[in-house]
Amino acid sequence: MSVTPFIVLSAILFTIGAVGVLTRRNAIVVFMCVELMLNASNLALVTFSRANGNLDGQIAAFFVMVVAAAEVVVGLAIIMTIFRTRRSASVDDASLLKY
Amino acid sequence: MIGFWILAPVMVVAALGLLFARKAVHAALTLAVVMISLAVLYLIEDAPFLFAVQIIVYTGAILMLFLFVLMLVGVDASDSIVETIRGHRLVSIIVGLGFGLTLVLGVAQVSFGSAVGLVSANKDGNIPAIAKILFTRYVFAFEVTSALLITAALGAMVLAHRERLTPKPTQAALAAQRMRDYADKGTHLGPLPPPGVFARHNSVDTPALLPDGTAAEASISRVLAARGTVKSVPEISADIHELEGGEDS
Amino acid sequence: MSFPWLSVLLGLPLVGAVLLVLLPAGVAAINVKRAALFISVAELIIGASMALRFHNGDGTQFTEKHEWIKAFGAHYALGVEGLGLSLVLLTVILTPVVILASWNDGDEGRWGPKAFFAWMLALEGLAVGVFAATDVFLFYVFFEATLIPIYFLVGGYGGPNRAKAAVKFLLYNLFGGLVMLAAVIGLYVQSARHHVGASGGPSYLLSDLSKIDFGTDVGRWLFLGFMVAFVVKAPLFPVHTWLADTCEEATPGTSVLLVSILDKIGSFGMVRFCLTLFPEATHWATPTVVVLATISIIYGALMAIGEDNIPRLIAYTSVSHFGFIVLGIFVLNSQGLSGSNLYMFNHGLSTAALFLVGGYLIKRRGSASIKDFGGVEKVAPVAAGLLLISGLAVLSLPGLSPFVSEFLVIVGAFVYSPWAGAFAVTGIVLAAIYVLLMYQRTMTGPLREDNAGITDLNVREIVAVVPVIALMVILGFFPKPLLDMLNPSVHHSLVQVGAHDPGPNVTPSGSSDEGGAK
Amino acid sequence: MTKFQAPHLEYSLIAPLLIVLGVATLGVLVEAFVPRERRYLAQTVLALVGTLVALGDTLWVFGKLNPVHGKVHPGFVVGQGSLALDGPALFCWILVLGFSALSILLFAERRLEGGVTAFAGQASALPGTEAEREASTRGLEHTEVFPLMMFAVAGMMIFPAANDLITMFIGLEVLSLPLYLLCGLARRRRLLSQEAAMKYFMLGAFSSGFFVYGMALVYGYAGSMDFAHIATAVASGTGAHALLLGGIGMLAVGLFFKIGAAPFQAWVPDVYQGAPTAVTAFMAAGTKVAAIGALFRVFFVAFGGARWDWMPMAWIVVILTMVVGSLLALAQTDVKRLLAYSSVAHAGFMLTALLGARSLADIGPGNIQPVQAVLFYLTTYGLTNMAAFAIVTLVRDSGGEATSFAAWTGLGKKSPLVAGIFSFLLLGLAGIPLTSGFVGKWAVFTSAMSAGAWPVVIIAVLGSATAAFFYVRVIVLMFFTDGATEGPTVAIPSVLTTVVIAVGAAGSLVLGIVPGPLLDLLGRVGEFIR
Amino acid sequence: MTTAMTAHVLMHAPPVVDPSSAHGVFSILWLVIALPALGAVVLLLGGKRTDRWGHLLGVATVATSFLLSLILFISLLGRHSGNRQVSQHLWTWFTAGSYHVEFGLLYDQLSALFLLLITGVGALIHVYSVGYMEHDDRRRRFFGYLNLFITAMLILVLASDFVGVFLGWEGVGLASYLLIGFWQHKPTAAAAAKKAFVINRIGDIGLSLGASLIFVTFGSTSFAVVSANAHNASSGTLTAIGLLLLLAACGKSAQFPLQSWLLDAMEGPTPVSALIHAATMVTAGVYLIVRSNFIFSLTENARTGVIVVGCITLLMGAVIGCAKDDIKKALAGSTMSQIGYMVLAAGLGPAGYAFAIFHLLTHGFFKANMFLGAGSVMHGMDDDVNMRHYGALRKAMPYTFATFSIGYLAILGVPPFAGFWSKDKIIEAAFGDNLVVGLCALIGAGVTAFYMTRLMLLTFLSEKRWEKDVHPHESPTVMTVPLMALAGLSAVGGLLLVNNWITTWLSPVVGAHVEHKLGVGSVGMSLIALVVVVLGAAIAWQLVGQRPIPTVAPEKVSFLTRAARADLYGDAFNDEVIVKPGVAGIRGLLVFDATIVDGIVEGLAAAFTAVSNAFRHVQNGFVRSYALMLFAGALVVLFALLAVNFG
Repeated sequence: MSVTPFIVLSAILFTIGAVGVLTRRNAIVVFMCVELMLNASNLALVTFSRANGNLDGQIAAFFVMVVAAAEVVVGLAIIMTIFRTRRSASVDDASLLKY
Repeated sequence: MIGFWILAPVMVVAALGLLFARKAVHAALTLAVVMISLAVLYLIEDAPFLFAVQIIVYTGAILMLFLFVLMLVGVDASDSIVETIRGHRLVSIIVGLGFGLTLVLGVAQVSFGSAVGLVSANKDGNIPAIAKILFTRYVFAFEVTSALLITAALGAMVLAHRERLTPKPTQAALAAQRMRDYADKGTHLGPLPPPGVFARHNSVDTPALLPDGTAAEASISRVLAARGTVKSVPEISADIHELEGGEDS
Repeated sequence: MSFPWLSVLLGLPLVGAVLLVLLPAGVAAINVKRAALFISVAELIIGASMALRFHNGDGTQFTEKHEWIKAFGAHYALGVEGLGLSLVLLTVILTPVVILASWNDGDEGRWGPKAFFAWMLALEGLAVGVFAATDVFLFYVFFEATLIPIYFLVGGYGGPNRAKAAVKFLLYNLFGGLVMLAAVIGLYVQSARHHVGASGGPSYLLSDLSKIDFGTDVGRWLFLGFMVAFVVKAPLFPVHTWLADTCEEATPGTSVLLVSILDKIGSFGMVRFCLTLFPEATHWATPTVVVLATISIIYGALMAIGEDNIPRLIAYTSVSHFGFIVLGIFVLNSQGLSGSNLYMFNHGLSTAALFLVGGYLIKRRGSASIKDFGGVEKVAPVAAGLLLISGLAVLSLPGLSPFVSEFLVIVGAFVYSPWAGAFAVTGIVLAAIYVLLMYQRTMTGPLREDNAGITDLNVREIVAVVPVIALMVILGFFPKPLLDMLNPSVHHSLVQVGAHDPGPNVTPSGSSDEGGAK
Repeated sequence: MTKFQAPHLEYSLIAPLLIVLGVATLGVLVEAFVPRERRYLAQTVLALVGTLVALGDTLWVFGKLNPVHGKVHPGFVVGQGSLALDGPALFCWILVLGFSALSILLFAERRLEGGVTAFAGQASALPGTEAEREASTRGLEHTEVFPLMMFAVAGMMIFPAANDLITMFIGLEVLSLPLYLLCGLARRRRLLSQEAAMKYFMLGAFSSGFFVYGMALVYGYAGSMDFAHIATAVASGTGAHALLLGGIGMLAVGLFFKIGAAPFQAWVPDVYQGAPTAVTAFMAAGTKVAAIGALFRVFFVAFGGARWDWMPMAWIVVILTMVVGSLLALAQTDVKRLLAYSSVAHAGFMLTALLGARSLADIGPGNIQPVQAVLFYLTTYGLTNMAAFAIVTLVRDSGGEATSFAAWTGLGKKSPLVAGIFSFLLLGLAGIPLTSGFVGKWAVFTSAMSAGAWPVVIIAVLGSATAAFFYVRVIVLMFFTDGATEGPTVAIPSVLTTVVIAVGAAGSLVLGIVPGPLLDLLGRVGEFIR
Repeated sequence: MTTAMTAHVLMHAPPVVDPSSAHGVFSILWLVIALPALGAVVLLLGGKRTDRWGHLLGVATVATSFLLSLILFISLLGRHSGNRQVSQHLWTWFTAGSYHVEFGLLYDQLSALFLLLITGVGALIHVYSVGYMEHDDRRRRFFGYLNLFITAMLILVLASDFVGVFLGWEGVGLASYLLIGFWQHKPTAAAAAKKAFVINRIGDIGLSLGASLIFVTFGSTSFAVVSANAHNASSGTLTAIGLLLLLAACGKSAQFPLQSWLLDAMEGPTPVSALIHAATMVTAGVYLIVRSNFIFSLTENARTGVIVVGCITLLMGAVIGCAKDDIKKALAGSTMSQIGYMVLAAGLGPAGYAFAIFHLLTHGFFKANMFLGAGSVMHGMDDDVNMRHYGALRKAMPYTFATFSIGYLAILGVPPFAGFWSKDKIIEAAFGDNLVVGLCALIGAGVTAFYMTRLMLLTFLSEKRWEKDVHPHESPTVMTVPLMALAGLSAVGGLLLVNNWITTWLSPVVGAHVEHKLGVGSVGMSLIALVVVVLGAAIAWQLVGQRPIPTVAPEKVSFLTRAARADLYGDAFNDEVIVKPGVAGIRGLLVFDATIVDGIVEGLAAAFTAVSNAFRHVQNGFVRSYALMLFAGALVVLFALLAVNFG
């Protein structure tokens, strides 16, 4: 079982996630795209774990998941706050601070 | 490897769905597809523990949280596909393609040789092996993640929890207040009249009729009145008339 | 350990400045002024007694050395040779003069006389530091630090556009200073590489640095870094414009401190650092600098001729004079360098006199425009006389001190190249034009009606300027003490830079003819 | 099956960290069990005492590294290899804890808002609603900010001390999450504050995605998360080079983002401006220390052998950061935003030390080393900036802090002392001699030039000149321009803010005049353990 | 030392300045300078306190100086002719490297004559001024300036070093500036003063550079060293030095092309014109050339330059003198012309040095006499200077007329008056050198006769053309006595030539006089010259004396007259070629400075701000844009890393 296809897949997913962050306007979807990026990273970590023959990668993936969980809580809380204030989940609407 | 080749296209398509789905809910669902597929890949890659965690934490918890929030925000809300920032989309796509190509070509060129595989690492079972590393080498990191979780909880509390600033009024106090209002301002004491109930109209946007045939304003929600979606009495009466006329004819 | 003369000279005004600021608000302005004057006079006395203890030709004296920042190889190291001492003396002489002359100039400013005189004293202390530092790092620190007092003096006290002028001044000088910072850092790197410090580490002591052979490229780059700062400071064409703008807005006293003392840091630095540390680069740069200096001489003079605003005019004359000073330095011979060193002192005196007297008149007339004057000699003969003498000093009339220096520079330039001498010498004609044109337009002719109210100078104003003029006359005929002080350091600089005076083209035809010179 | 060996943790050495985490957790408990009216005092005292105790403990640990007598100890690897307690790490701890102590004072300042802190009374109440008004009339305040901040402090301590990528990532998140939250908790201008929180969060999450991917690539290259192993792998050069390069790049994105280096600086001005000023001060000082410490550890320890690979990238980032920071600050008209841009420029100046990376053999005796230089710079920058932001909180009108230039015009007349101190701080930021900023700049530029990066140094000094322009502009505004007689006033702060300003200004002055001891100290212990 | 030289060297090499140290009576040398200096200091610094007696102090100091000069002169006479050079070292002025400049005095045969002239004429003019300036409330200051002038002039002629000369040179320039502009409330006076100073400064370029070149060549600027080594220098160098010194002389002595200031200088009080702009200062150029004879004698080319300048100027001055109606300007033109003679003579080398000095002395007498006479006339005519308003003053001012007439005869070169002897010698020597030069000198003599006769006719003879309320009267005694003294000297000045005393006397300084044999012989030459002079006077008699003189200058005159009235367009030329383009250039430069030099910097600052303003809009507030920036940054970082390795 080769390694390269997994890594390529993870790279593709990561890129899609990143592009999603740039193009989507709904804050929640943007955040989902970030999660996609993290997932892609996890795939890479797990794959490299297999390639290297140690479990550090899996551990790292585990930590990433934990972190992601915490991040989601905080992130969604912030997004909710903004939504309740502005009645909009579009990231573009929060653009008072500029220049 | 067959599993991979089946899942990989599905995952890419699902991931692209994240880019193109107009409704956030759809995006969340495609993300779920990616995540579950990912869990399967973990299984393929000798990571049964992560398979479980992926299903439980990511798909089960995180994604559900997303969906909850989406529900709060409004399930029906859909993104406009018109890009408002000039040139943004084009540049994004160019940069994205450039980045993706660089990354993909970069990693694709790497010859990994044959993977070492996790047979030796997992010989006592994946989960005990992970546990061993996690609680020795990474025990510090593991402990510190608790700080993250507390932060998250605290953060959610701070931002979302509305503390009651005044003691909850008792029934007696409320009753007294109503009486006072009636006395001072003449506020209607009893419950408000219900909406009108007619043969063809029994929704909340239909006003009740007072004995003189006019609409009872208090019988409908002020919100609806403000939106202008209240059915007017003549409209209703026309309907009624039609019904009556039908009988007549 | 011997008495730390220079530290005292450095510290006294700084401490004085702080004390002045700390004086309770209730203290009358006149007492603040008296205190400032007292401190500066005390400084003058200390400076003079130090000068009397100076032994000509014994190299750097009154040295003090303490390690300051070991990691940088920086030391608190002070010491003066002839040039440094002369400029320290200039500083301590001019400060009381300026304080006395600017007695009431601080009253109208933004923060009153207390801050005005405190900044002046601070400036005096820092200027002493600049001229006495024998450690490049320390020098740089003082170099930059002097900008702040001037910045606030210009920005707080002066004409309507002073804020803009202050910013312009600061930015020009800061720009130069920062470019120099790159070179200062480069020096560190080199000193670390060459292990010149006491314990094999880096060192910023001039004595250590002068041991390094930087090599062609490095030396030239470092030289350029220093030169940029110095050229901005001793303004040469084309980075001179800040000077005119600053002088236009500043009070005359500030202008004196700026032009007479602080701008000397530039020319002083060229001698002290560029020549001493980078002899090869100095030789390499000489033609360019000479051309630039010559352009400055002529350009500054022409601008002065065309200028209608008196302080601006004086500023442009200084551009011209700094051209002479720099020219004298870079022709790399005894005559030029002696002349330049002397010029630094003399220019300080002559420009100070001109600024102060001009300032008196401007204050009386309420306008700095030459057009607004005319026939003032009639009502203010003393002012006119002092203006004329100052002007004559500025145009280097023989018998007044600037002549000797200017003549030596011209001779030096001529030794370097007859063309350099020929171009430089046009400066003396142009100087006559700008000075006399100004005098003619302001002082002579029929008295204009709106000038009739101008009163002549009062005793304080005269007392402030007279010492400067007296000094110019004395040094005009008898510059020997000063030259004896300067010449050993000139000689030392030339040895460092590896320049030799060409002998006369004609060798004396016999030993008997030598006798003729005696 | 090998027997499980219980992990051994060196509690005495990581005690400062544990104290901070403990204080944070205690803070949460205080929120739960202490009556509202007593929470403020309890939290403040708890946080302050905890921080100071941790600081004292850190100094004690630091004393072990650098004993009065005897050789300098290179440092300890603790926590099963998770943390490296060497000189730079412990100094970062000292800085972080010190700045935290000052920040706690700013957080606790109550006089400026009329008896409450600058944090929202009730974050969940919508801006402009009855609920918010009620919360504010009742004098509510979120004392949760103290435990949140303590968590961030813990993250800031873990980040530069982390000895492997996983711990570093955890540290990154531990420091980031509380800050995201804190940014959104301003009492005034809540829309801006929330927007800042969202921007910071979104971009922070985005950048940490890059960090994680970089982590994966480096792991793929080296087969380990340990910096020491990575260094060995880099030195042997056997792995797939593309993975290393990709990994370095992506990790760098995450780290540069936290530092606020261009082109990852976009969040800085918006977040600095929108966040409560006390948080901005904390963030500017603390995050920079932590992130710079982490960056230097990663690049010097793990990737030190691949110096030639990342050096050009570092050049580009450094130059870009200095240019963008200095240039964009020129046109700013808001003091807080100006300080934000200036912090970008300063990030660039600090990073010049990164270019000073050389093999140890190249560094002569007594020469300035990059880490020594950058740590000194961080000290000076942190102190100066802390005081500057503290002063920003003092200038107020009816709407809270007045940060526009228009409001600062003629401040020198209204309050010469405050304006004078602010000018001094600005001059310090501009790097005028006799302020610590100058010494710091000198040190980092020197270390860069020692490694031959003279073009960057020249750009850096030109950048400094540009930077001087906008600092001076503020001074001109305050002193040389006449402002309206109406308008903002300079509030008299309580002793808390006063202490911060005094400490910052005094530190800036003292370190400008006698930087020697600190520099020497850093010279002795300024090496990472490898 | 001179004696040690072989006769061969003596014939070709100019004499070497080799003074012996001053002792005995000569040690009072410094006092000659110090006394007027003291007077100047007291008068200028003393303020109003000295108003009452200041002028007396002025006279006393200069008179005492004269006495001292006389004593010194007599002492010098008493010395052996080879031992008449005395030096007094006062102090070292300045030192730079190998360059030492001493503050030293050199008293020799040449300076002795000058000392007498300066202090003598100076004292007389001081006395005269006591009367002339009686009603000026700034008389004290006038005397201060006069003393300052005397001091500077004495320094000039006593200095033992070119730099010392320069000190005096500029000092007299300053005094001249102050005195021309003495009535500075008159804009014309102020402008004239400035003009004089500035044009002199152009000449000073020559002296500065000359001194520089001398230093480069000889390693010193002292007369002693330079004169001893001059013959070793290359001829090119010597020519260059000579021409540079000539430039200096042109400035100070109002020679072409730097002549234009002298006519304007007549704005000063008349005693000033007499002392400075006729008798002494303007002859400093001649002094310089003669003093530098050790240079000029060795360079034919430079001498040719000197001769050319002299010839042009003597004709120019004469022509200008013919057309002026202002009595002082006419005399000023004459001064130019006469100095032209001296310069011409000095350019002839050893053949002419002594005659240049001789003419300088006699001219000093008779021109001072005539200027003072003119002053006396103006005094009587209420300061009217227009000769067309004069006429027939001989009766009203008999003393003035008499003394003036002697001056007139002297300048014309009528034997036995002083001018005859001196001018005749120059014409003779000129013919000995070159026919053209000789003719110039001769024609000049004729024109001189014309304009002087015209002046006499217009002023003292012809019919009276005064305004009604003018009452010409003789000046007070204090003014006429100096006139008489000077007239006396003008009459008997020729005695100096007795027995070729003057050439012999000066030969140790300027070298042995070389006599050229002329075809017509010395007496023949004198006769020819006399004829030319009489012719000139006769033409003037015919053209001026026999016709009515309009009180307003006629407009319809010949081109030559118009040109002469306009100073031969010297000023116009300067105006068009130097001043106007200069002013325009400076205006342009001011604009250049403000827009380009300053503008570039300020523009740069503005550009930075503009760029900043443009770029800050990239910070558009949209978090997605920031993310894009971050993403692009990541790409850049990746590229930078990859480019190094795979590029």
